[in-house]
Amino acid sequence: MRTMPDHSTSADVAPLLRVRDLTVPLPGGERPYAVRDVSFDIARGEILCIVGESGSGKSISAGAIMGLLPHHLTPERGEILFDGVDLLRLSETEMLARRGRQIGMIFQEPMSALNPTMRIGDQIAEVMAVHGTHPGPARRKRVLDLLDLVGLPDPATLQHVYPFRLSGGQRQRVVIAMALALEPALLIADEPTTALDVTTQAQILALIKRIQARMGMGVMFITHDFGVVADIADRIAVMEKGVLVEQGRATEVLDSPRHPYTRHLIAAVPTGRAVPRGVTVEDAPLLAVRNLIKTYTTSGGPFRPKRVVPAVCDVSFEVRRGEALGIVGESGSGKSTIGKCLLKLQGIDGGEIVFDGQDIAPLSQAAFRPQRRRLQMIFQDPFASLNPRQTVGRILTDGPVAGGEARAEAMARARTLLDLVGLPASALERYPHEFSGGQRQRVGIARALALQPDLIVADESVSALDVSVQAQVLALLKDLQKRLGVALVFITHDLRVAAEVCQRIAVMHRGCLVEYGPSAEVLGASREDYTRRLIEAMPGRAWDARRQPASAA
Amino acid sequence: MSGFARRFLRNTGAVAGLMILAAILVVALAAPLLFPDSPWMMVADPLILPFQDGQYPFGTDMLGRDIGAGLAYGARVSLMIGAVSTAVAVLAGIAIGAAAGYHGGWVDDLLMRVTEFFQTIPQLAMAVVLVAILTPSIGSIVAAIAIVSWPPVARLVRGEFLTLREREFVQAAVVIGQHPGRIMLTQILPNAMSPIIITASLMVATAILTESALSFLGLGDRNMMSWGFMIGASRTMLREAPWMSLMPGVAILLTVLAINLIGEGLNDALNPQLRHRGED
Amino acid sequence: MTGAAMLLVATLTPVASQTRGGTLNLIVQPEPPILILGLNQQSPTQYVGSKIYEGLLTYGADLKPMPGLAKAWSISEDGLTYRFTLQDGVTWHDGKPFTAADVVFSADKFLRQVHPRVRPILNRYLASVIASDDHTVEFKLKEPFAPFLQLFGTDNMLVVPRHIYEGTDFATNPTNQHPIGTGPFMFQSWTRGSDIVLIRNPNYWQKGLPYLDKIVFRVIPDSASRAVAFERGDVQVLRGGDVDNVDIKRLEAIPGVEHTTKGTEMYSTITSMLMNERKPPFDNVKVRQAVMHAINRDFIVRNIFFGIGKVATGPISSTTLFYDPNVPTYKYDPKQAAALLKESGVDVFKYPIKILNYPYGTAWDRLAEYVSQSLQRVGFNVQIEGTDAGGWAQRVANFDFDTTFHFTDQFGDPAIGVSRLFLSSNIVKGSPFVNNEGYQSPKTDALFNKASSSLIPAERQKLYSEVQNALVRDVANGYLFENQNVTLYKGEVHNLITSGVGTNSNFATVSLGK
Amino acid sequence: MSAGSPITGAAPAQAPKATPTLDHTPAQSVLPQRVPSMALARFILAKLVKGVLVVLCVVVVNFFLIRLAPGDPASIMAGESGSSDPNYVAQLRTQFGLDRPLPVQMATYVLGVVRFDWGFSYRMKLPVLQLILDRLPATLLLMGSAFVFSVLLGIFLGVIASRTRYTGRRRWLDSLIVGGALLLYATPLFWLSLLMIVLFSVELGWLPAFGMETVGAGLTGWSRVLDITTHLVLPTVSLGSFYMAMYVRLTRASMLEVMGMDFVRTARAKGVAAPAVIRRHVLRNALLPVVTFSGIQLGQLAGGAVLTETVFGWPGIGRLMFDALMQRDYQLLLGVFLLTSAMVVVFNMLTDVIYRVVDPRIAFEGGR
Repeated sequence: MRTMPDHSTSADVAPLLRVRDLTVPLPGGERPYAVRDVSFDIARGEILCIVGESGSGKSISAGAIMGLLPHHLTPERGEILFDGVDLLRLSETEMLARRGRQIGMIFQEPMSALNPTMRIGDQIAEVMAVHGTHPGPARRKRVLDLLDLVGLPDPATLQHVYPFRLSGGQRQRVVIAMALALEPALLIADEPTTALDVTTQAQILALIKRIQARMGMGVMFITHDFGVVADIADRIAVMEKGVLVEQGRATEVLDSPRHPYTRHLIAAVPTGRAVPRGVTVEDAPLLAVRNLIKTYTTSGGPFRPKRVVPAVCDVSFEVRRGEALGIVGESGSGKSTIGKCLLKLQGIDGGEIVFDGQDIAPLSQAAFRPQRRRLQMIFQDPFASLNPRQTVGRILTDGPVAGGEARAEAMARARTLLDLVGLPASALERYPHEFSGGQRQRVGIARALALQPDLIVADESVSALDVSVQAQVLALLKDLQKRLGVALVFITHDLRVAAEVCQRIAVMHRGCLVEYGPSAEVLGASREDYTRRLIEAMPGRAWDARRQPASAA
Repeated sequence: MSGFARRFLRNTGAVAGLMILAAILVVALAAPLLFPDSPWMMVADPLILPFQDGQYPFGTDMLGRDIGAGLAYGARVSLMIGAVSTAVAVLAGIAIGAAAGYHGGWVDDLLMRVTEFFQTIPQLAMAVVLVAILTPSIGSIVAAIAIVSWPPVARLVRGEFLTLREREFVQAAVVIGQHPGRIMLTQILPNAMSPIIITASLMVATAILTESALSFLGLGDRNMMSWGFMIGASRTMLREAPWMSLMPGVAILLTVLAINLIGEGLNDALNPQLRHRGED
Repeated sequence: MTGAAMLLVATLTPVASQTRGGTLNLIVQPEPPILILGLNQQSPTQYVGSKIYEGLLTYGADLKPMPGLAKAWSISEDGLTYRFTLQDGVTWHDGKPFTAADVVFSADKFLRQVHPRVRPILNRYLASVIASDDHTVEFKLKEPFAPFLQLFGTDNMLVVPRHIYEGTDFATNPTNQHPIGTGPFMFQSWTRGSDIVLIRNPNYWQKGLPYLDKIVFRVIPDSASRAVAFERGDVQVLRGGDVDNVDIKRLEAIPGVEHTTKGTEMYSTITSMLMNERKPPFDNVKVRQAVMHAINRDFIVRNIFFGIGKVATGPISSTTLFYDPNVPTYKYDPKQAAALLKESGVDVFKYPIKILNYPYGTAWDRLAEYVSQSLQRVGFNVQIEGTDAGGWAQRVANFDFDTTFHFTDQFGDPAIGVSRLFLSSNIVKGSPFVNNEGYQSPKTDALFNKASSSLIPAERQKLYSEVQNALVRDVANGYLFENQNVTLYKGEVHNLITSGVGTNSNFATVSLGK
Repeated sequence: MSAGSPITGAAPAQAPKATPTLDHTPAQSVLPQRVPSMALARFILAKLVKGVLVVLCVVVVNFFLIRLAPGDPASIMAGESGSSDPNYVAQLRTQFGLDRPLPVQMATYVLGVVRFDWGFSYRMKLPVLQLILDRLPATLLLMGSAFVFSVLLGIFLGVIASRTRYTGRRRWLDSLIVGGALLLYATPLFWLSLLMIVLFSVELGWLPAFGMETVGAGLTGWSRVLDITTHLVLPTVSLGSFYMAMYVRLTRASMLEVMGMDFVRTARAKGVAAPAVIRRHVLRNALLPVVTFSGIQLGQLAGGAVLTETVFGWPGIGRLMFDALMQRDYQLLLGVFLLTSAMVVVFNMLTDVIYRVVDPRIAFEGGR
């Protein structure tokens, strides 16, 4: 935990930004106001973290400050004093002079934040051109300095590159370079690291803190990840459904939250400490994967050589009946590929997948279809994993009916399944778009259970959910796994979640199995340095250490 | 689906289009009531001006045939040709596009080569050749229009199936053991319907224009009074009786306009996010 | 003309003093495939080619032969030997001299192989053709053929340059793209799809002619555009068929525009309705007579062809030789038509008939629609069958139709233009202008053959009157109307129509005055 | 008449979508690569080979297709010549080589095509290639001007419509343009041409009504160019208006879609003013799908020209194709089809190449 400079907001130094009673009506939304009576200050050189679940109005406050709110959202009352000037009363041209010059902004989606058909150097130079600073050769030099400042390799050649050649992390560095080009007094960062890997996220957070300290900027940092908040925040503001429920110094809010909503949020954050649980040792494993190999080949034309990219190289592991195995790794590590291969959604290029004593790899789709009943999957995106044109009842009964069961009989059992996952029986006749993310994920689980499988593969099943909803779904999974004795392969990039659910963990890196063993061993005293680096990159580890362990499972 | 209806009715253009099309459909269906004898019958003196003679408000053509009857019966033919040829083209397009999009591999390559072949010859030229081969008749015109207009649908459906095939709810259907055929029919196709419906609405409009072009070139069906035929027939009288070609032209314009407006309405109603993003 | 050698030396003396020079702008439609007369007999080819090529004779309004390349001719007593004396000082456009050898080659070799109309006549009647010297040619016939003298215009027996065509494959001879004739105008250029330009022949054998410097034939596919071109003065002459009849009424009324229906006597086109007599219901003569009563031919001429035409009485047109008006008449009377149908004992509704649409313009579509309506009104079960030009020719040539229409030229003499449609010997597949309807009557066959070989006009008139009566009573074809071709021209064009072939004359004496 | 395929604003050729949130693809090498000319050449060669195959396939299929039409050149020519006997027709058939077995005829034809001997027109007694090359400039001129007219005006109006909607100012302009485009899109092409002739040429007499140039006027140099342009105005406007309407709708939909993308928001956050955002960021990305669509449309224009050439008496290959079909002039008809399909293949290839050059995201190795 970085040492906290004592920034008590003394009366005489006027704050950089003073937001008073900001209120923005939400026409036709599920609640009258997107944001109501929000007030907070940001001092120079201070990082204020605004934390809250999706839909809590954090981004809308940022949009109001920048004057980038869509047409149908216009602030009703309140004021935003920046250096003593109320931004809400300014004309568009006056705002133009400030955007990018005195207030910089970075966004969540690095992959689509840059103009795909414009070179990196030109996009950065544009900020200076628009505000008429650094004329002539100075501008080109400034671009190179900025690229170097944000830690990008070989700026001279990089400036001529198009965005699609860079990774997510690199693009986010370019966006930061653009935002800081004219050294603005205030930087607004709207979930800048949510879309990044753990290791890249750690580097970006460190970069923002380093630059902020050097330039003495005020930073308004918006996120829903309490780990990130613990690492970076000087002060914290918590928002719930458009209302700012609590505000204060970081340590106070984190360690002794006053508002019940804040307490509820913090409790939902998994501690990442593996809880050792008895491992039922059985003779033959339910699933044994031996020397699995999978490669992707890009299609070569008649004149172009084929390009072969190894996704999974020589991976072996076992899963016993009723056991939960976590497969952890960053994006591109091949963990999802393994999930798809297990369920034969993709063919494999080598090795065996022995399920209940039989190698299912060589089976044809038609031959394997009767077996499918015993292997099921829960998907990542609650919005994409349910067919929008089908009722929940139809979704839950398609599987059994495909297996030959009568629709009426399957429908009856579907009701009990809904009860099992905590959903009302009335859900059967309703369509997916009438449910929240968490509820949809429960339907996904019910669908998987409909065929009484022996093994369930959960591919990033909670990463798209808000923290509190995540906690409930994880609890449900753990409970069902224990009660039904179903084996679980839990694929995730979040070590804390893996520790919460799994008895054993396999760590993947660039397609290879780096470490494989009981979760307490792997997380607590790992032998491999990659795993250790992965653990250290987890944001808010210091805060975890201070917290008492989460309620025992 | 009330949300769909609400969004569709909010689009004033679409509602206007719906009303115009409804009116034209009513006239087409009620043609035998409004004009008992066939439009080909020579009922009065030739070249009566419109709105002059009470009994023949739309006037008569050079053979003394009632233009009003021609417009009413013409509506039947034009709408029927538009609807049937589009239906055939859409079904063919879906079948080919779905197979290519879902199975991929050599099936996709083969079907796409066939589609590409059909698109290398300009549509109208191909239609003219086909009608000349099959000798001009309603059947040959519908077949010709269908044959030239299915490729764009096939490409569209292929694109939709390629993207939808990767979606998680389709993989879920595979995992729960559904057969590919059922997956295509019950899972993917319903979600690909909105762009198909929009394209189909525009294809009906294009089919009507193509039929009128074929009639204009003298390849229309001789026994079917269609609007294209009326424009072709009145072409020589353009100077003496311009209204004879004006009215069927306006009739085609209104019908095609109505169908386009409905297409626009469907587009907004079926994928609301497109319209929403345009707002802010 | 009995045996007396008829020496007629009359060169056309120029009438008033004509202004020399200027360009005449005409329309040719559809664009001719080729300009070599003989190889192609379509009207556009004829229109252009008749300025380039010449025949031994030309024909007056009364269809009497007048001097052409031959300045004098005589027919032997027995009607078997025809001797022509040629004009002297005539040269081809490429400068080579014109001699009797050219005439012999044209008749004996060229036309006998390529000209579909002249060929059967030469094969049947011509024994030999020889050049007794450079300026005289003798034709010897196997048997007398009265109308033989009618064949020497440019649309039948023209003269082609021997030195270009002898020994070559006529169809692919390279000079086909650059016609060489003896006529008053020479070929200059042809931009496909746009225009054909002819220029004055400086050493034309008739001194002082032609008056015009240049003739431009413009290609405009759309009839409405052609009317616009004439109206704006871009074009000075419109021929029959260039514009739709409805425009003719309007264009005639424009000040400074002249119009005439003269100049079509040689062709005297007649429109008839073919009824396939090989199968019911048209194999029954009463049914055919009923059809004649069911159709109001005055309405057709007045409303579909806008008064440009005359109701036909029989197979021979009133402007052709040996026409006889007193033949049975078929007044428009639907009730009588129904009565005749009852009399015929044929339930016509049981035999659905298809009218094969004649695809040569909107007037013919209207005609098909009118006939279909009229027949339905008396009980026929009628449909119209659409087709394009290619399909129509194929179907009619193979007798694969119920009923259709066509118009045919008569070339001045029934033996040339009319008998071919009714002789049972001419029921031959392959062309739409033969005895396609399948009319067979030994009596009329005999009458036609006797009439074509007799030399005495009075005797031929009696025979042809008998033929006309028989054909009208039997309704061998539905004789609808005689096409009138109105020629419209701007006032400043003089001497445009001076002969029986009208605008197909060589325009030697045409001039542009004020 | 509509030769244009009815692609609406929705789903033009798949514009590359942003990659999914979790960046699964392994990080590409950072070092920038200039577009290697070798890859460009290889790409064009592959497309060329495929194109030639498609065109040959078109020729072979059409060779058999048009023979299905009733009647053949010999019977039609004989028919039109007034009167003929069967052996005259037979003589014509042997002369045209129609009596040889079909496969032999096809083999000789295809071999001829490869040697640029596209056969002989039965009616015109001229080599097909010469006939087509005589009429090709007229069609290219008409197609070219109609294409330029429709694309430029279409994109211009499409951009204005989407701008007014985006900035919210003068919103009526947006509905006016969209309404106008719908109206043009629904008008029968030939009917519009006829009305224009009556209005502009006959009543007002401003413009010539037919043909490509005033014949016999013997104009040269600039006066000839001017003369051709006055003739070109009406046909271009009538043929181009339909496609312009299509481009207006496509451009507008594409612009609106790009305006909603994240990098536009980033640009605004940098303080770039709305007009500059549209000019520098939105326009380039929005026009990519329009480029692809216009390439495909260019090929279709040749077909659509049949009607315009008929009404305006324009001496192009559209009218030539129609006459050849009516007269069953097989060799000539096949020649025109060969040419139009070759044009379509070439235009598609050009569009692909332009797309790659304009859009850096599609490297040549990746291929699409």
